[in-house]
Amino acid sequence: MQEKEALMADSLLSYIALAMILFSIGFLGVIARKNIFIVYMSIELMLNAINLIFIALGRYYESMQPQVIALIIIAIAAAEAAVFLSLIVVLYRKKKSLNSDVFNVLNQKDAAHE
Amino acid sequence: MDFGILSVIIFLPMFVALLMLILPIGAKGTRNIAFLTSIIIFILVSLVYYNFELSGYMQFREHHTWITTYGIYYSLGIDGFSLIILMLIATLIPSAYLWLWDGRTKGYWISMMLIQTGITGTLFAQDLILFYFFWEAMLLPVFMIIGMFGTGNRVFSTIKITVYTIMGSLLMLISILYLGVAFFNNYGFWSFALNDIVQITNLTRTEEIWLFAGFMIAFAIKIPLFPFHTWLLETYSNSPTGGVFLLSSIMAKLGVYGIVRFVMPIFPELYKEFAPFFVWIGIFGLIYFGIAALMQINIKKMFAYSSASHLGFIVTGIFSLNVYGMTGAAFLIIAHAMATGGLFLLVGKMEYSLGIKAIPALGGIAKKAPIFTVFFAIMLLCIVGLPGTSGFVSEFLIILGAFGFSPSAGIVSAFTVLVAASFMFWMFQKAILSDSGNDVSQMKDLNFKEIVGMLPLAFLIIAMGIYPDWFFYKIEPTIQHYLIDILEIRNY
Amino acid sequence: MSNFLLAWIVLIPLLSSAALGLMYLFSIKIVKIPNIVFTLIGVSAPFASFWIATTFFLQMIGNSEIFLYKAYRWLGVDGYDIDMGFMADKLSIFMVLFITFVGGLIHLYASGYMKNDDGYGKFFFYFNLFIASMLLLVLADSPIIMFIGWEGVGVCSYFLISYYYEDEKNVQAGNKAFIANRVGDLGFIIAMITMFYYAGANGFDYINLEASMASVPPDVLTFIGLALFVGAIGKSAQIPLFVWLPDAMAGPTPVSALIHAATMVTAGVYMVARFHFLYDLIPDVGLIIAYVGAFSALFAAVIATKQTDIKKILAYSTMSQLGYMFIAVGLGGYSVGIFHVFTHAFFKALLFMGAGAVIVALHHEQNIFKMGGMKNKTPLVYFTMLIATLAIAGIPPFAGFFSKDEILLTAFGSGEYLIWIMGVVTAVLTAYYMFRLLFVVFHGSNYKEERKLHALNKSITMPLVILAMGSMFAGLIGVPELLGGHNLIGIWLSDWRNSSLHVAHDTEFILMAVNILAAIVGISIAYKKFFKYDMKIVPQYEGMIWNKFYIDEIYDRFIVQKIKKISIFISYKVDVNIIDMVVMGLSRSFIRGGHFISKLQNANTRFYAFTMLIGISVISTYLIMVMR
Amino acid sequence: MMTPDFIYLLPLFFVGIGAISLMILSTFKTMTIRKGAIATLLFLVLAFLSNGYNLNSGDVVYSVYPFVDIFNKMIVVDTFSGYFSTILILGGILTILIGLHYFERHKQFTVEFFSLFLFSVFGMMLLVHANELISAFIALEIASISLYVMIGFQKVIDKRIEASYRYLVLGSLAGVFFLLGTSFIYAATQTTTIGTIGNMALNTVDSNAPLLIIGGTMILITFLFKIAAFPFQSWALDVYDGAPLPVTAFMAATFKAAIFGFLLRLVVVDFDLIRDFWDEVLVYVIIFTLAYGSFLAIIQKSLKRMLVASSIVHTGYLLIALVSIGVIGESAASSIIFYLVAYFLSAIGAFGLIAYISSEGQLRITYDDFRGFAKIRPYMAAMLSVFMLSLAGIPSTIGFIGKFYIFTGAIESGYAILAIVGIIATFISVYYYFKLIAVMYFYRSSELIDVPPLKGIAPIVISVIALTIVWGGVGNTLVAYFPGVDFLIDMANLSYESLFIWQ
Repeated sequence: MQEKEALMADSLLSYIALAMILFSIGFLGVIARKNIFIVYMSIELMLNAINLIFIALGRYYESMQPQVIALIIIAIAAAEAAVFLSLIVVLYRKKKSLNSDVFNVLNQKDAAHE
Repeated sequence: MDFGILSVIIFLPMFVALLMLILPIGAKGTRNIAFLTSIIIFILVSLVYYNFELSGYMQFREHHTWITTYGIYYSLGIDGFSLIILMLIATLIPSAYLWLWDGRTKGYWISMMLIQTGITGTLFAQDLILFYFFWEAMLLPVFMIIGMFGTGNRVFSTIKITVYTIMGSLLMLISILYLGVAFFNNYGFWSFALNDIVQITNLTRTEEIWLFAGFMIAFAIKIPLFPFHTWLLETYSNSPTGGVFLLSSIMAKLGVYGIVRFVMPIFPELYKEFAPFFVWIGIFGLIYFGIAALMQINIKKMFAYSSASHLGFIVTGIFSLNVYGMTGAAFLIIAHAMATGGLFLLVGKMEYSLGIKAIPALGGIAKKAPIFTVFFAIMLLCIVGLPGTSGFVSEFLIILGAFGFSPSAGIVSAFTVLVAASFMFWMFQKAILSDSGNDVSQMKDLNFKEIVGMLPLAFLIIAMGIYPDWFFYKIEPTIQHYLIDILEIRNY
Repeated sequence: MSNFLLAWIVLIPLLSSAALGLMYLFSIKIVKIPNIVFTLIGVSAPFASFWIATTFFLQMIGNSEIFLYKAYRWLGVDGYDIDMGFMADKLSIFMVLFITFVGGLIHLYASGYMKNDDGYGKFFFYFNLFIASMLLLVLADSPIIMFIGWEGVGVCSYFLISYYYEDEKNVQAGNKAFIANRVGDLGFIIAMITMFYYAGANGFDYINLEASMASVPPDVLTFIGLALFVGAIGKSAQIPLFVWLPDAMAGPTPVSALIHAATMVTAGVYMVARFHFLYDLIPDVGLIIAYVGAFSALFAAVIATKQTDIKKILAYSTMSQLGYMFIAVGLGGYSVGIFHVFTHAFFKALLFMGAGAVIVALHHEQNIFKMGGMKNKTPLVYFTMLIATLAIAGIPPFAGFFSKDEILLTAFGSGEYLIWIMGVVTAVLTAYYMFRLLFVVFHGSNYKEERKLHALNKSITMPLVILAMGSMFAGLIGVPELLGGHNLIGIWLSDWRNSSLHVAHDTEFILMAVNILAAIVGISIAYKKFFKYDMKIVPQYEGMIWNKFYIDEIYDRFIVQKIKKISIFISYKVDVNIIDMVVMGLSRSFIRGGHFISKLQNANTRFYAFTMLIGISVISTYLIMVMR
Repeated sequence: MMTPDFIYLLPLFFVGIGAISLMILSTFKTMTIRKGAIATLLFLVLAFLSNGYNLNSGDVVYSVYPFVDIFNKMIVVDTFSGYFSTILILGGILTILIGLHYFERHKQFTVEFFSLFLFSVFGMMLLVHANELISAFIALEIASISLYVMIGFQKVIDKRIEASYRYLVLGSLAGVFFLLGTSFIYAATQTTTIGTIGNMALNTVDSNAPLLIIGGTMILITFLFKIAAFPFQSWALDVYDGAPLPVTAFMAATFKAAIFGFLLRLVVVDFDLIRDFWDEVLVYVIIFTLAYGSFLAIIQKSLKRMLVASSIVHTGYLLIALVSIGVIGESAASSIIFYLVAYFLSAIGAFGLIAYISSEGQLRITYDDFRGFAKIRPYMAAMLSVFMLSLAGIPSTIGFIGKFYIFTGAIESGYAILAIVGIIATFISVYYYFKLIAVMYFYRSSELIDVPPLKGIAPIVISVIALTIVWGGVGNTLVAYFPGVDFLIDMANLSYESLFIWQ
């Protein structure tokens, strides 16, 4: 019994570690990558990392609640995805580019325009 | 609920002003109604003066809760010290209106009335938050009147004075809040009423010094005392006649009033402890500003410096911790307000009809406008502190007080007889008397209204010089009360 | 007892001046008022005061009564009252008498002298105001009330010197006079305040002060004495504050006669006499006063010998005579000093009025070397002037002789031989420059141009005659016992008499002889050089003396300019470049900070995310550190 | 008295239904902007009334979990939520009323916009009702996503799209942290329900405490981002500037209120032990937020950007109160609530008025465009001045009272230094607020003269707001039997008390 507990704790920790690695990768992606598609994917990656945590927790605590939460998160991610993709389309129409650095009309230097 | 006469005196001009703001009445109508209001207020104030009993304590109290949760009260009251300033305001403002009679827009008159409300409110408030409330509210119409009707680089100077003054008053606000909290911690319930605040006992010395500094800086900026005076020049030289009139003759005095009303009772120990510092700051300012005024070309800037110098002297008086100095200060507040106010009105007329403020560009006024010159001379002699004018009595008393404080201070402060004379007479010679060949044909002599407006000032200046005692007896009990009950100095 | 009349002595000129002022404004603004009205009111006022004063004088003869009248409580602070009080004792009533009398005569003179001036009413307004202030000064019963009059005469003199204010240098002269007086007043005020704290415990009027003066520590007494004397120096134009007096001659001649010869400048002497109870206790300060007086006397006399402007000469002689008076009062001979004030009032007023008459006759020419031969043209003026000159030179039996003799006697008697020598030298010089003036103006013959002389009317000549009488016989009230007279003035002012000097009779005779000799020497030198004086060209003087020892320049260079420099430094350097810089610099630094910060707002999503990352990591690191 | 649970949910219900039905209605061709606006207003007003009914009915302080068996305490309805719903619904109504003119003038707006608008209102209301982290996240996302779209609604304008994009990326990035925090908290306490978390946290083993703290902090970070506090503030300027003015007004005024509504609930109810760890962080956060906002605002030429930057400063003020909750719970919390009202009124007034002014063809962006504005439109200038004064916290406006409470609370709880920093920020703010007044009044008129005349509903609404602000400053229950300052404070206190009914 005790061993089981310990074993599960270890596995939980490794799951969480993996999740955190994914999470960091996602964050770094948001920061490092110019392509807005990849930015979007990085954010999805972070969300999924969290899903992983929840599911691992659900297994650990043997409760259903985290699974449900994970599902909800997936749903929300989908909603975000809709907005995100449509925005990407619009942005691409405007600038003919997916480089996020070109979208900077709002910087302070030439603020005061509408 | 009942509102006493003080509330009426405060809010009548404001209501009239708001009414004017809404009603479609032209400048002239507004002016007439404003003048009428000021006259009514003068009558009310004289009633107050008449019914004022000879005691040093607050009278005509009004005490209502305003914001119950935090113990903020709508609390009014006056004592002898506020009484004379009130009398002063009520006398000065109608005369000022008579002088500003022609060519002012509607906004000008409305601002003037609002300023009057702010001033009187500041004068009556017995609750710190209420005081702060009026103290700031007073600033807005001034901001407006200088910015809208000023001359020269008016916007800059307006922003400057506003930001500068608000900086001071925000420091005061912090101190006020701190006091309120201290009172809460001390007694378990909230109150910002002065009578409660003075009973705080749980402040450490360090805290007290900081709070004291907060208050003093706010008032020092308003007065202004030595290092905080740089807003003065632009503001005075750029603001319109009415604005500079009120600024110089009344609002600056309210800084002194604030010290006496709040700093003295709340921090009596520190007041006594730092008295030497402020006495010397005052004397230093007296001489510093006096010398600075010597070479001013712009006549308004010269007067700005000169009134700063006198206000330093007033501060010396109120910190001299004896009855002579304080009475003298109270007296000089009136004397200086009348003289400077009159001078600024006269200069304003000169500027209005000639369009110049530079002393070398003037001259030969005396030939064109003898009556103008006569009044000018009277005000000037009062500023110089010539015996027979109220200026001398006050200066003599303050010197007396300073001497009583410390002989060296007394002797140094006696130099006031030289300071003002040195530049005032030079200015009088250059700008008014000697004919330096400039074209002053546009200069008109005073018309009837202006003479009527100026007569009370001139009369009071001379009357207070010849028979000062008659003007003392209402205020003296208050001064005694300050010294004996608040500062607990019995053997001065 | 009709003490309240004392107030009226002051009140009458005051009211009349007020009336005159209002009437003047009325007449220039609305409708012209004929000069005769101003004349009647203006001239009658001093004589009315004179009449009232006479009644008091008569009451005082024989008894040493002091009349006090407290009009009202002028200032009552904290149970301590200062009254608007008037005191007539022998000294003050004596002063009042000759002030009102001489003043009245000068009013009369002025009514003729100024009759074509369009500021006629204004002139009499100032004149009456001056008389009122002077009387207040004299009759006051406490230093502070005295100070009111003291400043009143000062400001009147300012306005009268700058009477022709269109001309800038007149006003400058006025300013100079006022500022110099103010320097004196500074001393006065300081003295007054000190006295108030050390001796004012039970009342601030002279009687109480005198009573409590003994209790004051001696060094404080010295301080008070010196400070007071500074005031006297300012008023009476002694070294070093004399510079204003010569310039003050810019005013109309009656002003010079009344204010800067007869009355105001003697206020300093009066004050020292008034405070004799103080100065009796501090003889060393008295000695200083005497030395200052002696130096001023000599100094002024020296300068006067080279002046060419007739009024300037008289101004310097006034200063020199005032020096004599200070010698006397300094050495405790207050009565002697007052005696000289009295006689001096007559002959100096007379001299000025005569000079004025000449000036008027010659169409406002003031340089004596452009005059000449007035003897035949205006004989009356000549004779009156001659009398006055003899009087000032100290030829018996004219007024000046007795007073001056007594002064020198006092100096000698109290053992101050240096002062005495200086006095004698001054006497020589006085005789010299006065007769120089007389000879050049009246005997000299280089007034060539044959313009018609300006006629002199009665109101100008009559006062001349009366004053001439005065300067002839005024001295006789002070004939020393030695010459069989009995010194009336000395008896009258017995309280102010220096009882402590005893000089042997023969010494006294010798001294007298010396004085007369000195006068004669001076006159003979003047006669040698200037009688039948005839030179085609006006002499141009140079050198120290002509330039008044450069005192004005020194003051200007080392005081005025320095203060101006400081002022400019303060108002244009310190305020603008330091104090305001701090204020504005603060606000500017805020703006600069804003511009710096705004670089972070570069609208780069990745950069923003990066800042978030930094923020998060900082916070988490902090948390981990805390949880350790 | 007992009310059926359904009544409690009516406000939420009305708004949600309104959103959905508007989406359906928008398909009809006959539907014009005006009609859509009217419909929106209708639903909002219904919600407002029902909410008011909830507030007044029953006890002074109430708190219920409607349909416990369904929602399982995920949604709570108490005075607190009622109070905030009032603010939010009012914000919605005012935004619509003021922005109507703007929406009509600018072509790109369609009726769907109102549906999204209602959705965001719904999300915010849900947020203040939420009693459970995940539902709070859902609510947050509903509000945010609809806001993303609203911002980018005028897709022809570059800056709109960019703002929307930036907000989307950074917002979801922040949202992820919320989830991360939730997961940690769940790991620590096996629950996500507010109230239970606190109880669990008290009797959990120490090894779990760090998890709880980190999780809480992650959630806090999300909220710091949403209210644009210091390290996470950079987006605010761009997004608010890029958004259409009415949307900016809506975000600045109401969204901040909603966020604080939930944050307050979370912090007060649950995170007692976490707060101690935060306080020191928050102190620095506050100082930097105030400094950053002031520095940014002082140099702005564009009025809109200035207001946005200053909104960062106001966030700082609110955080001051949040810190002082630790010592003086009630007064600090109620001071937050009061200040939210004050800021809500001032901001929506200012933004709204500017939106109204620039709804015509020519836009007034920079200070200089407002030169001599008082000559052209004296009343508008006066109102704008009132808003500026209130934002600057000058006495006789509600803004002063709000600052007064915040600073008093700070001093009372021993954070005098924060009060001083706040005062300095206020002092700087005086400069950039008064600059507008100066520009409007002290200059001759500029060439931009076509301003919509004072017609339509918007000016009336704005003037009402202005009057409310002044009344809130001088309001005194003794002057008239009309809710004044005291009333607002009492409400704030009551709603605070209602948080503790179940604890």
